[in-house]
Amino acid sequence: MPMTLTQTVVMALIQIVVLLAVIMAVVPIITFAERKVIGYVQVRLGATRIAGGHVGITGPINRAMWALGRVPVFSILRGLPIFMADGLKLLTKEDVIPEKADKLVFILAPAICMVPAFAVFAAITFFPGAEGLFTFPASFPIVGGLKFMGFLTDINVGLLYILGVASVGVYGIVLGGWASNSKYPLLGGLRSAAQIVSYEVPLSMSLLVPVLLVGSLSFRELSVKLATEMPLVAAVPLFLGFFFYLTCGFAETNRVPFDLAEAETELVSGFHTEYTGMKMGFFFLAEYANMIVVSAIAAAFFLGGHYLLPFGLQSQLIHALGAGHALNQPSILFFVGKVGFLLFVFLWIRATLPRYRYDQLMHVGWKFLIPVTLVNLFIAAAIKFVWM
Amino acid sequence: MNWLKAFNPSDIAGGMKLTGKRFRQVLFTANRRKVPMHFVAEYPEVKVKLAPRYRGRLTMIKDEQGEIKCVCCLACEKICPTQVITIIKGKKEGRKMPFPTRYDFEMERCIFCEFCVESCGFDSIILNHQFELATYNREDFSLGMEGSENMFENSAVGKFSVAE
Amino acid sequence: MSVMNQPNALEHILITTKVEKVVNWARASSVWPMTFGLACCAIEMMAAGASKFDFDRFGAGIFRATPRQSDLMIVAGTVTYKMAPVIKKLYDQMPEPKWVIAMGSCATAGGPFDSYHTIQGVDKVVPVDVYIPGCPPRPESLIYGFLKLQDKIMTSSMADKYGEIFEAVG
Amino acid sequence: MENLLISLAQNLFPIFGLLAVGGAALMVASRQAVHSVLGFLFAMLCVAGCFLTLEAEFLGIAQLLVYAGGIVVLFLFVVMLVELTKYKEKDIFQKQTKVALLAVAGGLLVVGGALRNALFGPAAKEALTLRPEITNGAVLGNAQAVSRGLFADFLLPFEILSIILLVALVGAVVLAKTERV
Repeated sequence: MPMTLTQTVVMALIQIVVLLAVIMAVVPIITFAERKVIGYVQVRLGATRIAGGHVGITGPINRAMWALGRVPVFSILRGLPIFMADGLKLLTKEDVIPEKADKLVFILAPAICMVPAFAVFAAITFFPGAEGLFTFPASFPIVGGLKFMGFLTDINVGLLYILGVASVGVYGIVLGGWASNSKYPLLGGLRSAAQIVSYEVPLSMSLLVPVLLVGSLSFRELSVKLATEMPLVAAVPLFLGFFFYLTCGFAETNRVPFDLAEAETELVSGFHTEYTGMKMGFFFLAEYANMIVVSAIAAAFFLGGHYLLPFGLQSQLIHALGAGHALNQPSILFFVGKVGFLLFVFLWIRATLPRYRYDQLMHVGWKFLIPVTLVNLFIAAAIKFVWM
Repeated sequence: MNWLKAFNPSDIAGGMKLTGKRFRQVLFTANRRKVPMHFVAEYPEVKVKLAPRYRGRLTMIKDEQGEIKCVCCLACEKICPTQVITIIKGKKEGRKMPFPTRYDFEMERCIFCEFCVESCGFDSIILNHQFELATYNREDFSLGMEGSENMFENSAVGKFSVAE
Repeated sequence: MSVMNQPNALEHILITTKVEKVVNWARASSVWPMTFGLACCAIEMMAAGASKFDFDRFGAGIFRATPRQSDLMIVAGTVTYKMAPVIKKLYDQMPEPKWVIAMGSCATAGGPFDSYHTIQGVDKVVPVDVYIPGCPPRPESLIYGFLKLQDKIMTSSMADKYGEIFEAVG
Repeated sequence: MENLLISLAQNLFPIFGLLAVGGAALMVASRQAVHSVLGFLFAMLCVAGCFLTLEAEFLGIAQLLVYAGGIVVLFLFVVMLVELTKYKEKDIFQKQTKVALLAVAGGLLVVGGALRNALFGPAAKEALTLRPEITNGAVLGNAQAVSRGLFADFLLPFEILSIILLVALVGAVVLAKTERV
């Protein structure tokens, strides 16, 4: 339909606001989930009790439940308000800027870290359907009758955009470490930058497998065609690429077991040692937003996106059952479920693996992952050449 | 290629299998006490099960008549390694043995070694099972018999008291 | 000026109590302690953080390594004269609002070390909010002390903490 | 509203261009080396924005990926590791001013001549036209157009360039090695 520029801009603004609100709501919940998942893995309970929860309104319920020794389903959510408490506390904390720090860069660094992490979401397609999620009623001012799409924009180099913008985020870490004018943050920032720059190569190369198989860089086209138009053998490079991609994704987001940028045993807290309050919270937000991005890319390209089966196997199902079958219909729930599962894997790995040494990290990055992803790329090229 | 051993996929998978099993058990078992290896102390709600010989706060014991058993032999004062016990001997009407007009116990410094109880020849003091001793002020720890009005109550804070 | 001189003026001017309650609740619900052990009490502190006693139940499981991001310093162990300046420095590096728990006899009063090398109580160096006696205290004692600290945070008001500053200014 | 937005959208290229020039000026003017790198980064991002406004998405993103994501990080590394003290910086920069001015003047002459040729020369018409059949064709996407140019039309220069880069790489490794031994 013909849209004026004003309508386009307003529509984009609405979608941006909704997307930001969703991310801002999801990220603190992930921090809470992190506490719970790690707690459960370590056979303890994690956050269950807010301040005053022992004597307040919920006190008797809590005590009775504990006395019974039972955990009703909703007890998982008992400590849920803690994520709000964390945010509020960080907001009301004193904001310390070290005296000898480079003030401009010190203040700028968390923003540089966070803006790319959120800007990346512009190119991620959550639901590829052209009919959109819902339509605004005609009486709505300016945007009446327009569709609310499942994606913000779909530029034809979407994947490159994600990689490029995400690579800017490393400046926040390096500059934050440098601006603190302290030894450990500087070391942490340098480590993190070296790590991210070296793991970007195998990350890109493992992402080139789907790009090669489909022959496009548009996020939407990639995710749809990967699920529906792949031969059976394509599952092999996709399967391998998924694991290489996930490994590199862990390194890119500075998560355990590659959290050498904030190795507490070596570098106090790494690049954000001198950061307090919400500035540190911004680094946190950026890290968790990056986790969502990595999970979303992995889910869309390797795990079949909004279709049911991963690794391009959905095309076999379509072949077997026909395109009209209920199992072959795309759904946003599949996508969200896959992203959620991958986020859980992030936390699961964190609770399982110890941190690697820095030399191990670099060895694996340069001597193992780069050659192996290259070989994987060759396999994909061969498949493309022979079968497609 | 030694560094590659750290990335052995089967090792990682084994570890994740174990942690995943624990996660599943805690998440899906309705009765938490049936989860193996689940020892979470449920302290603020459920009472702590202390060992019988647990050494908590110093307490004076009364006999059948409700009389304090201490006879001021000063054995505990002498043996106390941190010198937190100060006894002032006194007399009480209708009692042959000396009576402690003041029995100061500075709990802030006490290391709960129980030497005082072992040295006591009259079984007049014990270390009870009270461990909830935190206070906001340091002065609250060193209240003698005179300083506290409710010294016979089993108060939560570090005031001196006499056992039931 | 005239308003400031009235009794309880600070509470009326500075704080809307509801906001303060919410903020206090937030602060009490997410107290991040600092990884800071001096002696044997630290072992009990670690035990309190580990699986059995599970400090994370109270929202206090995130032990931060840097003082800049922590709210609570658990002084767990003997405070020697050599260590005291470090404690003071770390305390000064923590951002407001910050709290201190003196854990164990040594941190509370010097414990058995009544001698030339030990400070007789960490409150000679930094202001202490909750004292926990014991040598060392059980993890439950630490948890009880922490609950007392939560109560203190919940009932605290900004006027109490910053009253002196504002009175000096006004 | 509509007109304002349209005029804004039409003038995005000069806006980004001016911002890029501003970033470059910041890079030259700032005393602190890391601030210079920040200005350089800003200029690079704005140049990427310029490419995007010209509907050359692939080039814009490649600019972002290669320059902002890779090269400036290396600059930052070098600046942070070398750690020039203020006096040293002053020494180096103050002494080189005259030479630098000469070099800049020479560079300006060359660039100005090239610009004059491009703007007013015989090939100006072709150079200044965005050729839609290449950059934004109906069939070919942006990335396809670039890759066709690189790997089909200009394969030989591309390969020669890559060999030159390889030689530079090996040379750098050799230089670094000899220094250490």
